[in-house]
Amino acid sequence: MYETIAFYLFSALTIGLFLITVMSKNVLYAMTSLAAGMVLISGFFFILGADFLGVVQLIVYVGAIMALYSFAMMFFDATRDIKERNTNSALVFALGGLSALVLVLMFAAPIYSENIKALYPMHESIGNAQDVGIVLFTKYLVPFEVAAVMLLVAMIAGIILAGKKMDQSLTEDLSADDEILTTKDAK
Amino acid sequence: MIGLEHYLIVSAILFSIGLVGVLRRRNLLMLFFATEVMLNAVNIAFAAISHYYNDLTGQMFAFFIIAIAASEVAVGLGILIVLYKKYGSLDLDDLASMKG
Amino acid sequence: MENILSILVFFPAVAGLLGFVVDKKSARAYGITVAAIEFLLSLWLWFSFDSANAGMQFVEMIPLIPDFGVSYYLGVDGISLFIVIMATLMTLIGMMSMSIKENVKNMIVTLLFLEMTMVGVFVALDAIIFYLFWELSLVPMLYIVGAWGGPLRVYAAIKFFLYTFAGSLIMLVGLLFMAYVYHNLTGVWSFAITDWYAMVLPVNYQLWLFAAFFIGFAIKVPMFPFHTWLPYAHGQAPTIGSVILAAVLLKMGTYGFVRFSLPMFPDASVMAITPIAFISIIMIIYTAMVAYAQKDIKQVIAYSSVSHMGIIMLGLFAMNAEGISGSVFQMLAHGIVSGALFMLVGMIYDRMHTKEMSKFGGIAAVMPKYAVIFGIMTMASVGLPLTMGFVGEFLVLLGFYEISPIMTILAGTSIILGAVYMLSVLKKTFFGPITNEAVKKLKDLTPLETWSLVPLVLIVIWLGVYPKPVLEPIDNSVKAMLTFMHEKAITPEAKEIIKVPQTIMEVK
Amino acid sequence: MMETLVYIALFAPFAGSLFAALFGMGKRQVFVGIVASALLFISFVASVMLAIYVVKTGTPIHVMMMEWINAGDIRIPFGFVVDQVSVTMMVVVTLVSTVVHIYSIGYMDHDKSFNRFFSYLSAFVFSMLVLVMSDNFLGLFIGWEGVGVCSWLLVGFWYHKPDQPREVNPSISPSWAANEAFIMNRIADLGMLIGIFIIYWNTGTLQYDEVFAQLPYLPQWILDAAAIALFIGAMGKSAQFPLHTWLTDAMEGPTPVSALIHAATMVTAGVFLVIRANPLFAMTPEVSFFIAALGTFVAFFAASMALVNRDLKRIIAFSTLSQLGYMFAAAGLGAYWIALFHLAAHAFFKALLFLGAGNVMHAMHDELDIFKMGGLKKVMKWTYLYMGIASLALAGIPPFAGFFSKDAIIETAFNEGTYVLWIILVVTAGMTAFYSFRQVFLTFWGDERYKQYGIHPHEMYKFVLVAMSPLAVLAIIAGFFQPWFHEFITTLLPDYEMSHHTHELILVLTAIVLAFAVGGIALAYKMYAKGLKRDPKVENSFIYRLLANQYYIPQLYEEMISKPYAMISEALWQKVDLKIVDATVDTIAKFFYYTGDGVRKMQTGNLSNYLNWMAVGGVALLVVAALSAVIG
Repeated sequence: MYETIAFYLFSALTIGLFLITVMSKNVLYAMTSLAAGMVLISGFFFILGADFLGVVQLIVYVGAIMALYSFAMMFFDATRDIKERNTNSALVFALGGLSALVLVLMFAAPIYSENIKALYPMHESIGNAQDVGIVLFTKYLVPFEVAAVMLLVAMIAGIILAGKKMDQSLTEDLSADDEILTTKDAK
Repeated sequence: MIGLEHYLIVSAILFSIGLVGVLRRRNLLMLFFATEVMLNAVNIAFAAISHYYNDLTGQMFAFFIIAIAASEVAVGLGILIVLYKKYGSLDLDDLASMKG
Repeated sequence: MENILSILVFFPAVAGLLGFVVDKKSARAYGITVAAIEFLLSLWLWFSFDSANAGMQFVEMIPLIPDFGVSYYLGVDGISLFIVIMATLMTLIGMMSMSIKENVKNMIVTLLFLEMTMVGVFVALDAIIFYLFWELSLVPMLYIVGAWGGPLRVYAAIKFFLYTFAGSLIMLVGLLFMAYVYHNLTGVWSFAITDWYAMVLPVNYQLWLFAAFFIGFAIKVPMFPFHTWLPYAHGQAPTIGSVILAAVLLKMGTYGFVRFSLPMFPDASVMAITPIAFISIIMIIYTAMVAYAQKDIKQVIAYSSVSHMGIIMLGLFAMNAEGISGSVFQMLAHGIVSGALFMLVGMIYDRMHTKEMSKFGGIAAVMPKYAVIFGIMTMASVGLPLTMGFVGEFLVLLGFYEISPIMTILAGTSIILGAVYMLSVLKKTFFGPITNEAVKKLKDLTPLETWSLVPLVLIVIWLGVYPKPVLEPIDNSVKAMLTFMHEKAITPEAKEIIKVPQTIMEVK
Repeated sequence: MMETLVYIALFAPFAGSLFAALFGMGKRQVFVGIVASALLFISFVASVMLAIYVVKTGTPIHVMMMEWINAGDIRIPFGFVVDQVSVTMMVVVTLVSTVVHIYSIGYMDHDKSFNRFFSYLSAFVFSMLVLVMSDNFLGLFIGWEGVGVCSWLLVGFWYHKPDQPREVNPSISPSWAANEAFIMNRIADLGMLIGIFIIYWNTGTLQYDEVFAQLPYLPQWILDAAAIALFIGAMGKSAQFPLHTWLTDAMEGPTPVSALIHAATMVTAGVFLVIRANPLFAMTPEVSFFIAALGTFVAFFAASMALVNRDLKRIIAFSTLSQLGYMFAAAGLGAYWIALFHLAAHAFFKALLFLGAGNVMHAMHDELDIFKMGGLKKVMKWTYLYMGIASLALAGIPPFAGFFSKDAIIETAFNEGTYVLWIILVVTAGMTAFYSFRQVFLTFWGDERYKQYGIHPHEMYKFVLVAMSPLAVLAIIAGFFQPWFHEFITTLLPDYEMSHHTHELILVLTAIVLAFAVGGIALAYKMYAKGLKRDPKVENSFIYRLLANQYYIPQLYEEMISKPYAMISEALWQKVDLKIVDATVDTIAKFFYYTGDGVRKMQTGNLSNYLNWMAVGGVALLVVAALSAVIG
């Protein structure tokens, strides 16, 4: 019963928040609602019994990724409304709607999958985190390690990319401003 | 009772919202947000399937997706900063240098 | 020398790679040496070839991808042996008479790679290896036409490449489907042609597969109406390119028919007799007429090639040993004769820098040696008895007469129309008074040119008078193939039409 | 021993040809001609020895040199047979060739391509011997094509001469005439090849004796088809209507060539083929009758054109055509031995006639118009004598050779009850006498018209005249060998005897033919012996112009065949090959090119657009997946 209520509540809220993310002109609003949506999604995970995943969602998404976004926004002018040329929106919404419709129809249809057998069944006796840990460090060890390397690479890449001319402030250093202005003029 | 379909439908709706965002927005940062929405929508589907089939594989995939999302954001934001330094804008319409 | 075939295939390629480090000045001598060694190797192959054995000889087999039955599988029989020898011979002769002055080293390297692919196509017994060499052969030819050709060379080269490439892609689908069918029937994968021979296919499969292979081969032959790349390619290619193209590359198409279409799809082949004969007759008559209308001497030879390929196609579908053996023999004859004719045209082009027949006239008086050799080759081209051209043409027409007398009469007009356009070339080029001042200053063949042509003249006459050494191995393999096609055929019509030679029956 | 002789007879001319070819590009060497002639004489001697052997023993000599084509079930060897028929041909061919070779040493005296000429001429003799000696149809075909090529080479010997309009030179140019001859022969050769195919597929062999042994077991229509196809081949080589135009044009070649190839030997190959394949033709009476009828027609047709022609060589060429018609008439009526006899006799006197004409030409500096000659008998006594003998023989005046052979043919026509043919042949005999003597009188009698053209004729070299004497002797006496020849040849060929009825009338019949012949000569004498009297009214009459222009047949061929062929060829190339076939290919290529070019505009460089397109594609795929799930 609680589960049902929680599901509908979370569903309504995430849809609403993500709509704000997508539609909002203000980056700050968009980001805030995105972060809130992420939290609610972790709620879904908890309902579904994927405790560990929910925690990771909270830490990584809400903690790390959102923090990254907010730091990134400091580089850009986040207070200004974004001016975009959001043309041909009819097509966009039609496509979005169509894809939603098709997907919903597909998922709403009865799924014939009685013969799907669990490769790595869950164990009720032990906790989800332990379960995940066992599978992750046995069957998915190599992908896990690869993912770790990938994250390291991504981190270095991010530092290198963003770190160029880090000594020059984009907002305060006049020479940097000039640089930007000249490139803009050049266009 | 909430079934698998419910979760999948929510996932589909969220995915479509993300898609609309991807298609509609011209600001690269907003595109990133929309991408996050899509990734999360898929994660819900994975977690739900994992739950209803009593199989951890789904969670594993969701887990890796989160890892990929994290690295994507790290690299992506780095690129955005470089772009912004170079062009002073994150609007896709200003970045059309690959015209064929 | 157990790996003689591998040596034959890869020796030119290795030598070609080494050719990159050879000094520019000695590149030509290097190339001729390599080609000569290769030719001697192929002669050695013939020498140690067992004429009485109709099956594959010098077989080499190394599994490459065992899971999918792909293996490095080579072998020759009577049908392919002589085409290989002709390929090496024409490469050698072509190099000897080559008149290119620019980028000689690159040309030599390209030619050596081309030689590898040509030999490879004819000795491959695995469909994938066959396809590999088949496609690879396009690349050197693309370079030769595109880099050393005439003013329209890029258009001609691209047309040649894309046209034949499109055809062979369809053939690739056929090859893959064939392997798939083989897998379905036997449960194992195999791309070995000899394995495919053993497979009896339902007629509708045969028809589809025949069609797929047909497009690939027909464009290469080239059959009407897929022939239009040929005049451009010949028109623009340098002499050496035309020689190799006419002598060897076109034979890949007809060889494909003998190697794949006929033995693998006997019923479909029998059903295809009428349409193919129809196309062949169009090729023979139509291109002979078009050849007559040409102003450019090289185009005449190019179109005459198409006309002669029509004869070869007709013979292949005669479904008796006379026709098919004659057809294979005619492949050799056409290779040598048209190769020689292209060389001759190239020699006059080097002197006059034009190929327009109206600029010539009366050359016989100033270049008697040239005129004699050209005359002999013309006569071989029109199928005069005691030249190589006659043996093949006669056997082809004789063989096809059994299938359809009317069509044979139509195809036989080739001997009239061939004489019409070739003699008009002779008349316009060699006879009559000298009208062009430039002709008066022409010099007759240099010793090098003479000595690269004389062997061809000797071969043309030798094999016209005594074709047995070549015809016998061809005939043995063809007879074996026919016997086996006859056994394999499903439909009674096919069984009736595919004629097992009496001599084979007697042995049994 | 006899085998060696066969090879000597066959290969001596070949050796001569190769020897001459060695010096082919060099300057004139008299010894080349002498060696070639000597080798031919050796061949002649060997042929005579073989003939004596065959006469004595009556058994043919059969040699198998080597295998040629073995493929499938077909086995074709190089095999040669020397029997009564082939030995007759061998003797005739080598004899005439030897004379012509020696003659050519004199005739080609001033030609710079002297050596080349002998090479070709000997090669021709070799091919002709292969033709007559072969023991199978394909061997015959080798010789058949070989003589064709040699004829092509020799007709076009003076290849450097330019093309002229038909009004100036009816043969246009030597190279044109050579090509015409070769191509026309090729048309016939196709028929011959088809005949060979028919024979092979129905008998499984091409050896004469094996084929003939199987003929009785074949259905009639196959026999008919084979006979027709072979006869088409014969029509080309023997220049029968409608493939006759090349023969007169072939007179562009040097005169010895005309004598040897286009009178004595090659053109009789068609007759030889019919005689050789007599078992086949004997079993196909309808085809044989057609041959006889066509032969008779050509005899008359050609003679009619000879009546008004002004060209010395062309008149003789037409008479050759006409005499070939006689031979075919005899062969078609079943009198094979008579045909062969006429062939041999004709070879002697016609070669003599041509060589005589060559002397005149040599004397007149290549002038051939008989209207510009006259009175030559004073300066060219021997030539006049030779040509007179030959013309008498041609006209069928006893006791010359032509009388015996031709009269026998005419009698045969009567004997068979084909009175229409008989009448035509008799009339033609009169015409023959007329045009031969018209030519003799215009050339050798009357006023000396050549003087006004500033020509100083002179007699030919002595050795040439001596060399011609054997032919003259034979033209006189050959007829007396008829009974002996009859006995000899009918051991192989079917005998042909006149019926009792004909036998009774034989004097009357002979008298009629003679009356026509003498009448023809008398008419010629009356009209031309006193000199040339030209009557513009006659010369402008329709019939005269029709005959002088060879019934406009060459023009007809030009307009109806050559020109349309060239036009269609041009159209096929320009309109069909370039505009339709190639253009279709290019259109397909252009379709892809322009599609690519058009789609290139999608590449806006704007990521948003790309995303839109990607989404469209993704959604489309989704829809397809959904639909296929629903349908499947």
